[in-house]
Amino acid sequence: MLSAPHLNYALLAPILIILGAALLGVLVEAFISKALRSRLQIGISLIAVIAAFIQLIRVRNLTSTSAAVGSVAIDGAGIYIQLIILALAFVGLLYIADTDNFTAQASAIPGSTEEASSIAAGSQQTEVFPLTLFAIAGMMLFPIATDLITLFVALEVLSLPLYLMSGLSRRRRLLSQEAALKYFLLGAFSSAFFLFGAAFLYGYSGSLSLNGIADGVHSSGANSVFLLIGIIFLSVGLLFKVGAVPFHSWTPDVYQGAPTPITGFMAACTKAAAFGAMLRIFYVGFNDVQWDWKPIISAIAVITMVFGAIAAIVQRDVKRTLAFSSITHAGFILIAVVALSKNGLAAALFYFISYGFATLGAFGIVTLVRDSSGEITDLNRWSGLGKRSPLVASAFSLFMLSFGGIPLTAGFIGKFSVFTASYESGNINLVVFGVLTSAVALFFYLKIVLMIFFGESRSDTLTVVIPSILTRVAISICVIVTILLGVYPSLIFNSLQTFATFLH
Amino acid sequence: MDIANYLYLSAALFTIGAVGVIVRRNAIVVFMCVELMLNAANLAFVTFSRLNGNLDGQVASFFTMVVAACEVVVGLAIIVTIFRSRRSASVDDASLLKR
Amino acid sequence: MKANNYLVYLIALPLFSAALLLLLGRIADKWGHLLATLVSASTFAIGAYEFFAMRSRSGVDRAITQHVIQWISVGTLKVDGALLLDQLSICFVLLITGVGTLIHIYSISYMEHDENRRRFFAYLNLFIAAMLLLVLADSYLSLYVGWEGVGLASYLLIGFWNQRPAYATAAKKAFVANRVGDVGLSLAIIIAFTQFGTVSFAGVKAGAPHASSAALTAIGAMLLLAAAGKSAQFPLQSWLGDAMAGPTPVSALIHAATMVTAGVYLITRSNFIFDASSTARLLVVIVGAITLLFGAIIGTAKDDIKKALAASTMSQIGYMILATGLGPIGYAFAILHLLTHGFFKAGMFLGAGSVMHGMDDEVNMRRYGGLAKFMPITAITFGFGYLAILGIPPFAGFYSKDKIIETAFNAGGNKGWILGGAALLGAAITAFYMTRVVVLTFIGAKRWDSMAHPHESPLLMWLPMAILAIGSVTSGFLLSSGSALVHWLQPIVNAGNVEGGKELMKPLTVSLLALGVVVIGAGAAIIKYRTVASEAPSNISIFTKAARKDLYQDSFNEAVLMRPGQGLTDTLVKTDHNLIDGAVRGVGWTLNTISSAARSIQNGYVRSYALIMVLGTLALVATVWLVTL
Amino acid sequence: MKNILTVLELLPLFGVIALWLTPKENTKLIKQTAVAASLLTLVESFIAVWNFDIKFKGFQLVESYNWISAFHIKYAVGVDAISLTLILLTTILVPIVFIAGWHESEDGRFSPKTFYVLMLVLETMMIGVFAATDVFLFYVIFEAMLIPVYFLIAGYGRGERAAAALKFLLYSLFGGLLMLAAVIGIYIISTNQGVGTFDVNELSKLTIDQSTQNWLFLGFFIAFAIKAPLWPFHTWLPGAAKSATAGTSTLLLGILDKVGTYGMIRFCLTLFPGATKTFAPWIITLAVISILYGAILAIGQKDINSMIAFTSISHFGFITLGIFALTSQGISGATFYMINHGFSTAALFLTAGWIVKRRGSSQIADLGGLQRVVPVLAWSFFIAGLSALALPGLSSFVSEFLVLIGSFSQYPVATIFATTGIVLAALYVLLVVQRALHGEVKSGNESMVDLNLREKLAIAPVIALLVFLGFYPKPVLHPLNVATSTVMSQIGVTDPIAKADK
Repeated sequence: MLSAPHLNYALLAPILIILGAALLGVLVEAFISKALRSRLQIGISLIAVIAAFIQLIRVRNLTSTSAAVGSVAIDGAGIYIQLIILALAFVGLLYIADTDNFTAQASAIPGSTEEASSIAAGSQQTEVFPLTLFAIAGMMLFPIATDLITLFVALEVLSLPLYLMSGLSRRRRLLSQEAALKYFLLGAFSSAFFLFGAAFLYGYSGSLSLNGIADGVHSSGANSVFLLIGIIFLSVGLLFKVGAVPFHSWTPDVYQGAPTPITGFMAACTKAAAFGAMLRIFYVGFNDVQWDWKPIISAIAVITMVFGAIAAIVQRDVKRTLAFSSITHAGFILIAVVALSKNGLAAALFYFISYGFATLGAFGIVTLVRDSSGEITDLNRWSGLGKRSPLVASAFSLFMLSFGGIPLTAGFIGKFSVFTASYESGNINLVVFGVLTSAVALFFYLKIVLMIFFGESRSDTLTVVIPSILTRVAISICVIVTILLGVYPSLIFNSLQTFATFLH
Repeated sequence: MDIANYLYLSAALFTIGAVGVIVRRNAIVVFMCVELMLNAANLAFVTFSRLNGNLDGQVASFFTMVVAACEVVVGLAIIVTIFRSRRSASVDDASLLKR
Repeated sequence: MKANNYLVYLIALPLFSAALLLLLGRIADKWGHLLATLVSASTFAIGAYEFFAMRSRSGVDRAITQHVIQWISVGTLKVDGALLLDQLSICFVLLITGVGTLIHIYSISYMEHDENRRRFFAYLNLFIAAMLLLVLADSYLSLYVGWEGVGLASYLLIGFWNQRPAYATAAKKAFVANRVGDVGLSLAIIIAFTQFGTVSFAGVKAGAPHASSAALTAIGAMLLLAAAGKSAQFPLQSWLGDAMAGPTPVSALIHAATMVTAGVYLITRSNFIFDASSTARLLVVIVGAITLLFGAIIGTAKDDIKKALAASTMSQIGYMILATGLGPIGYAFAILHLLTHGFFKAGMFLGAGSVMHGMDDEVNMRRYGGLAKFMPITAITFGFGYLAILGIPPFAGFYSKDKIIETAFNAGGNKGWILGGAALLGAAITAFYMTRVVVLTFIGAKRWDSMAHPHESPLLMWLPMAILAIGSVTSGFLLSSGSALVHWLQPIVNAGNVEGGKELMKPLTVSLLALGVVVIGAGAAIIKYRTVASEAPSNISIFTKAARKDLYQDSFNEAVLMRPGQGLTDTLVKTDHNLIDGAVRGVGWTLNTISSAARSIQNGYVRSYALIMVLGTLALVATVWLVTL
Repeated sequence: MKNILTVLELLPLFGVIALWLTPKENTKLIKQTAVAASLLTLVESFIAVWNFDIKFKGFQLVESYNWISAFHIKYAVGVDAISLTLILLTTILVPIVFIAGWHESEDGRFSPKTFYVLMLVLETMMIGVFAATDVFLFYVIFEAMLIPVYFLIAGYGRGERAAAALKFLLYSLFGGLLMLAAVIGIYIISTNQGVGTFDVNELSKLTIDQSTQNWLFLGFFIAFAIKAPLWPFHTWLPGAAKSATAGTSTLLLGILDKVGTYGMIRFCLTLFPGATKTFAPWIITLAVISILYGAILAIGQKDINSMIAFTSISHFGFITLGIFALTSQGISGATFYMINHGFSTAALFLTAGWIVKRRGSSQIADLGGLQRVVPVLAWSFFIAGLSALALPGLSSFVSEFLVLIGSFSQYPVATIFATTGIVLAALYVLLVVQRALHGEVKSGNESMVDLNLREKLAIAPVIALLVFLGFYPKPVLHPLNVATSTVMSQIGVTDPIAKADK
């Protein structure tokens, strides 16, 4: 008699909790009154994330096994990435909880009476919460998926909500909608590449699972052209998600147009999820053909770092600058991918944390700097912010310094560990490029710091709003993490010693 | 008929889709081109399924169809919103975010 | 050698006094000069005591040392702060403290009306301390400390009235020219260390016989450079004339009697180097001969009494340097001339100061005339000095200068003729310009206007002049009778008791010859300057013009060193800004430009983004295709 | 007493906490707190000296704790004579800077409190950077200490301060990044040889092939050459010195830049002896160029602070010359030079700072005749200048001469060129002395007031030390000799023997 497959629900529970909460959120949106809705949604989301986090902690020692009939791998790195994503998502949710950033009614035409009346009525739609939870679920699934179908599904589950969320901004809605459109079209375009690549990998190895592909590499005779096309096209899909050059074009536009809390959430969590999946695919699936893909990924790493750093120099919009900064960091993480070692994996994981929290912190501060028409993202108008609000300026500078990799911030340790891993694997050239790029990147990070503290303040309309408690907590968390991990990174590294492994 | 021809067809479809994305202005058409690319991948899956003698590829193509349907839902929502705002479905009009 | 615990006080007392006077400030204004003079006198007392004690000892026991501190000790380099008082240094100690004390006394009165008299005395004491350190040092490096110390004191004193820009410039010029010489001294010490592993006189002396001649020549040449800087010898002579910007007692003490003779001391002290290198000796005589003529020629055209005397000093030191280059026998004569010169030149400078004091600080001799009547003591003491420098027997210069001329002739061959001739010619010119000074100043018609009230200087000023005048008369005889000084210095220089070269002429012949040219020179001056205009004539020969312009020494320095130097500085300042910093800024500019270009790729059209992605993918495919081909 | 060095590092930080509790408005109390903290640190540094065994070769007062065990990184501190003297220089100069620049903190962009917080944080880092015996720890502090300096320059300076500060920071960070690559490199090598450590002692025992040595050496060296700064990496310095306050400049040139030359000895020499010998002739060339170039540009400066900066470039040339001569006189001289240069630059910057503050202009042309108006200030500046031109009797002479005497046997031609630098030194000092102190009193200077008691108290110990060490350098020089001989035996070089020796 056929038995039902053993799915190992305990191990899948974190994802299921999030998905369940998302569905609950949909119901809340449909049935609960306006007054309660918002708070309830926040509560559900935060509790779900915390619960998922706890569940992950509980099962952390059951690692190195697979679940859902081998579709996902529950291994050290998988658990760790999921924990990172949840932690980052938690902070992201704290920003998103400030619903003032989101349009009251997404379907209303910008500037219409309909929109005005819904704002006046205080009727705030809160679909952003279930969407976020769906995205989180997709992000959690993406890096642990071990077969191409699951990967593709996870990719779409994480992407589709993000497309929508990008269009939800309350102010400058045209830009926001445009961002959503661009993100969606290009995202779908890249998905097609991903899928096409997946098809060829399947064609090459006859298997959809990463292990199967790895095995296929061993058995000679298969058509290696399929393999190469598969790797390239699959990589394009992944590189698009992480924002690597030349598949980065969407990043600045979407980062700028999307509501800032979403941008922060997206920048931090998507990067971790997409790189997590990429690490798994390359470490597990393509490990034995590394000589075929290492050169091109190395080249892309270099181009990405350099392009991101250089292009950021003349940017005048803070969100676009941060977008290019995220591109640069994608390049740095790619160095860790190319290292293809346990230390490389550990370095990448650490980097997710250091980069993620600094990014969330930076975007969090962007939400605070406003004038009457909303956020000010023109860097020129940030000039002299330090005088107006030293605390906010200091925090923002801290994040910039962390991005720049100044010692005693987490960003430095991240860079150090990435370079160390890369050097260890013999990719000394990448280290040199990384180091030189860091110098260029410092140029614009420090220019921002300079402008904030020592520029003359030009606009009188600029105000730094008093942040809500949740936002305050969120930024504080980012500050603390950035400093703490800069001073005592062993907090993370000690655990990475045991966790930075993939199940083969 | 040589099974490779299916792959050539798949590649051709994929290329046509990609070119379409690049050259067409109407957002709906662009989106349709993307769908064409997804279907090209589907064709490849099915072909390889045949080639490899297992059904995994066919299963994958079903998943793809479902996902594509979801994409349509989200995509059309976005395109319609932007059409309502701008009275235009041209992707070139949506180019405020730049530089 | 015997140890002694008192030597250090020779240096410590004036140093302490100088520091005290400077630190206390105005509080010490009332008694500062007295303290300084007292200290100076007490150093003379110590010096005199040590001199007699030394005389009472004999042989190697005469030299005494004191180990004060362990100064520098790194690796094999060990330099102790130790003092050495031997027959050579005691001469200098007595000269420095003796003349120094007299000049302190003189200055009490001379500087009476200067509000910064205390500071002046502090500087004088500082000078005494540094100069004593210079001559008491037992190693080149310790000597160097004194060497630069006197340079500092000289700088401070030349620039004493530094509110006048020209004086400040003169001070700076002196210091910088001295520093050029110091490069020589530094290098000499450094080479000596690499050769001998030590920088003490004793150590270098012991090692000298084993060193290569190239090394010895190098050390000798560098020492000569040092001497040239400090002693205003060619080619570093140009600062001395300007140094007359300092108060006149300073010119007497530092720029006539003591500091400027330090070069002679250095070469004499390093006799073991020069004895071993004929090339170095040759360089020395060349420099000496050129300078003695150079100075003399300049002296003929100077209207400023102090500058005329300064030129004379330069010339006389040229004689000394010449003597030191004439082999073992010459050193003692150099020192002999140095000592007698110390008396008569200091005396004459003080006389010049006295004249200026009486003439409202007028220095132009063309505005003097007939002053003997108004300041007889000054005229007489100056006259003694005058006779001494001319070498009229039995005045001091006769004993010392003739010896040098004689030894120069005896150098042998063409060298002897040339050097002897130069020395003799120098003597003639000396007679000419010194007579000119005396005639213009003390004799003839008065050329000063009615505003001036020439008068004799007070006791405190004429007393030192008188004492120095006595020295001008007697010192030559005393020091050379029975070759007293030569024997006294025997253990230090010319220990082998080397005789001079073959006598070219009998000493008497040389003396008569010298006397003859002196008479000619003096006579020419008397005839020419019987009457003189109070303004310098402008229709003058090219030679006079050259002499007035110091033989174009400053123009030369300006054209060859200063202007190219300024040009270099300006160029480098520009280069630094445009090229080196420009390169850095260029990097920034390039990044900005590339960045702007990168920015334009981001054109906002979704379709072009898609195109970039497709192109990127194609590039990847192409790359892989090429790589795996 | 245990943990002397850690306590020493923490004391200024306690001062920071104390400042934090002090009300922002009570400027006087803030200043007193800061001075008290720095004096306490000074006392503790004397305790460190008291517990230091001069004869012991190697690091003393060592402490070591695991920090980032994944990379074998330790918090490891310890001192030898070289680092201890530099720490002492730090602890002495910081209170002097506080006392000398009593009002420096008041007209900045930030509050006085922030000024002292930054200064004390900087002091902690300066002590830490010299005490670190773990290369990673050194690197972290080396980079992190730039941040407080950046804010000190840009927040409290004059003129183009923000741009100058940014330039300073970018230059230094760029060098630091190259060094980071080298730090990682040597760590990987140690891992490959089975040690896996950042401990400088352990690392010096590695065997590294020549070409790797060369690359790693360059990584370290360029960072230090920028810091030091050596020609042609110097262009950040004049701007920074021109813009920073006197106190900041003092610490920047007096101590911070010493990290560069200190690093050359501690890391370049001991970790890569082979590469050191390969590159020494080139570095000597750069050093000599620096000496002459710095001196000539100092002559050409119109701004008093940038003039001092260029003199420092010249002096750093001497220090580098001494280090890479690889003789005991050279290295001892260079290390001693670092101390002396610290004090003499401090004296120059502080006195120049007073002059500039009183006159309201740093253009040399605006000064003139100061000796008549403010004699004590003028004298202090003059003595500082004499120290800069290495007048015998002042400590800088001893070190400069040691450097020259130590280099000649190895690089005679270079040394001769370097020696001519002493003429240029006389020129640049005396030119500015003449223009600023001598001559008629220029208009605008008549009403300047002379030093008050506080300022006299600040400058007196510096001048006293310059004179004292000039005549009796042994207390510093002797311990340095021990450290130098240790360094030399680590590199495996010995002093040349005198040629004429039998």
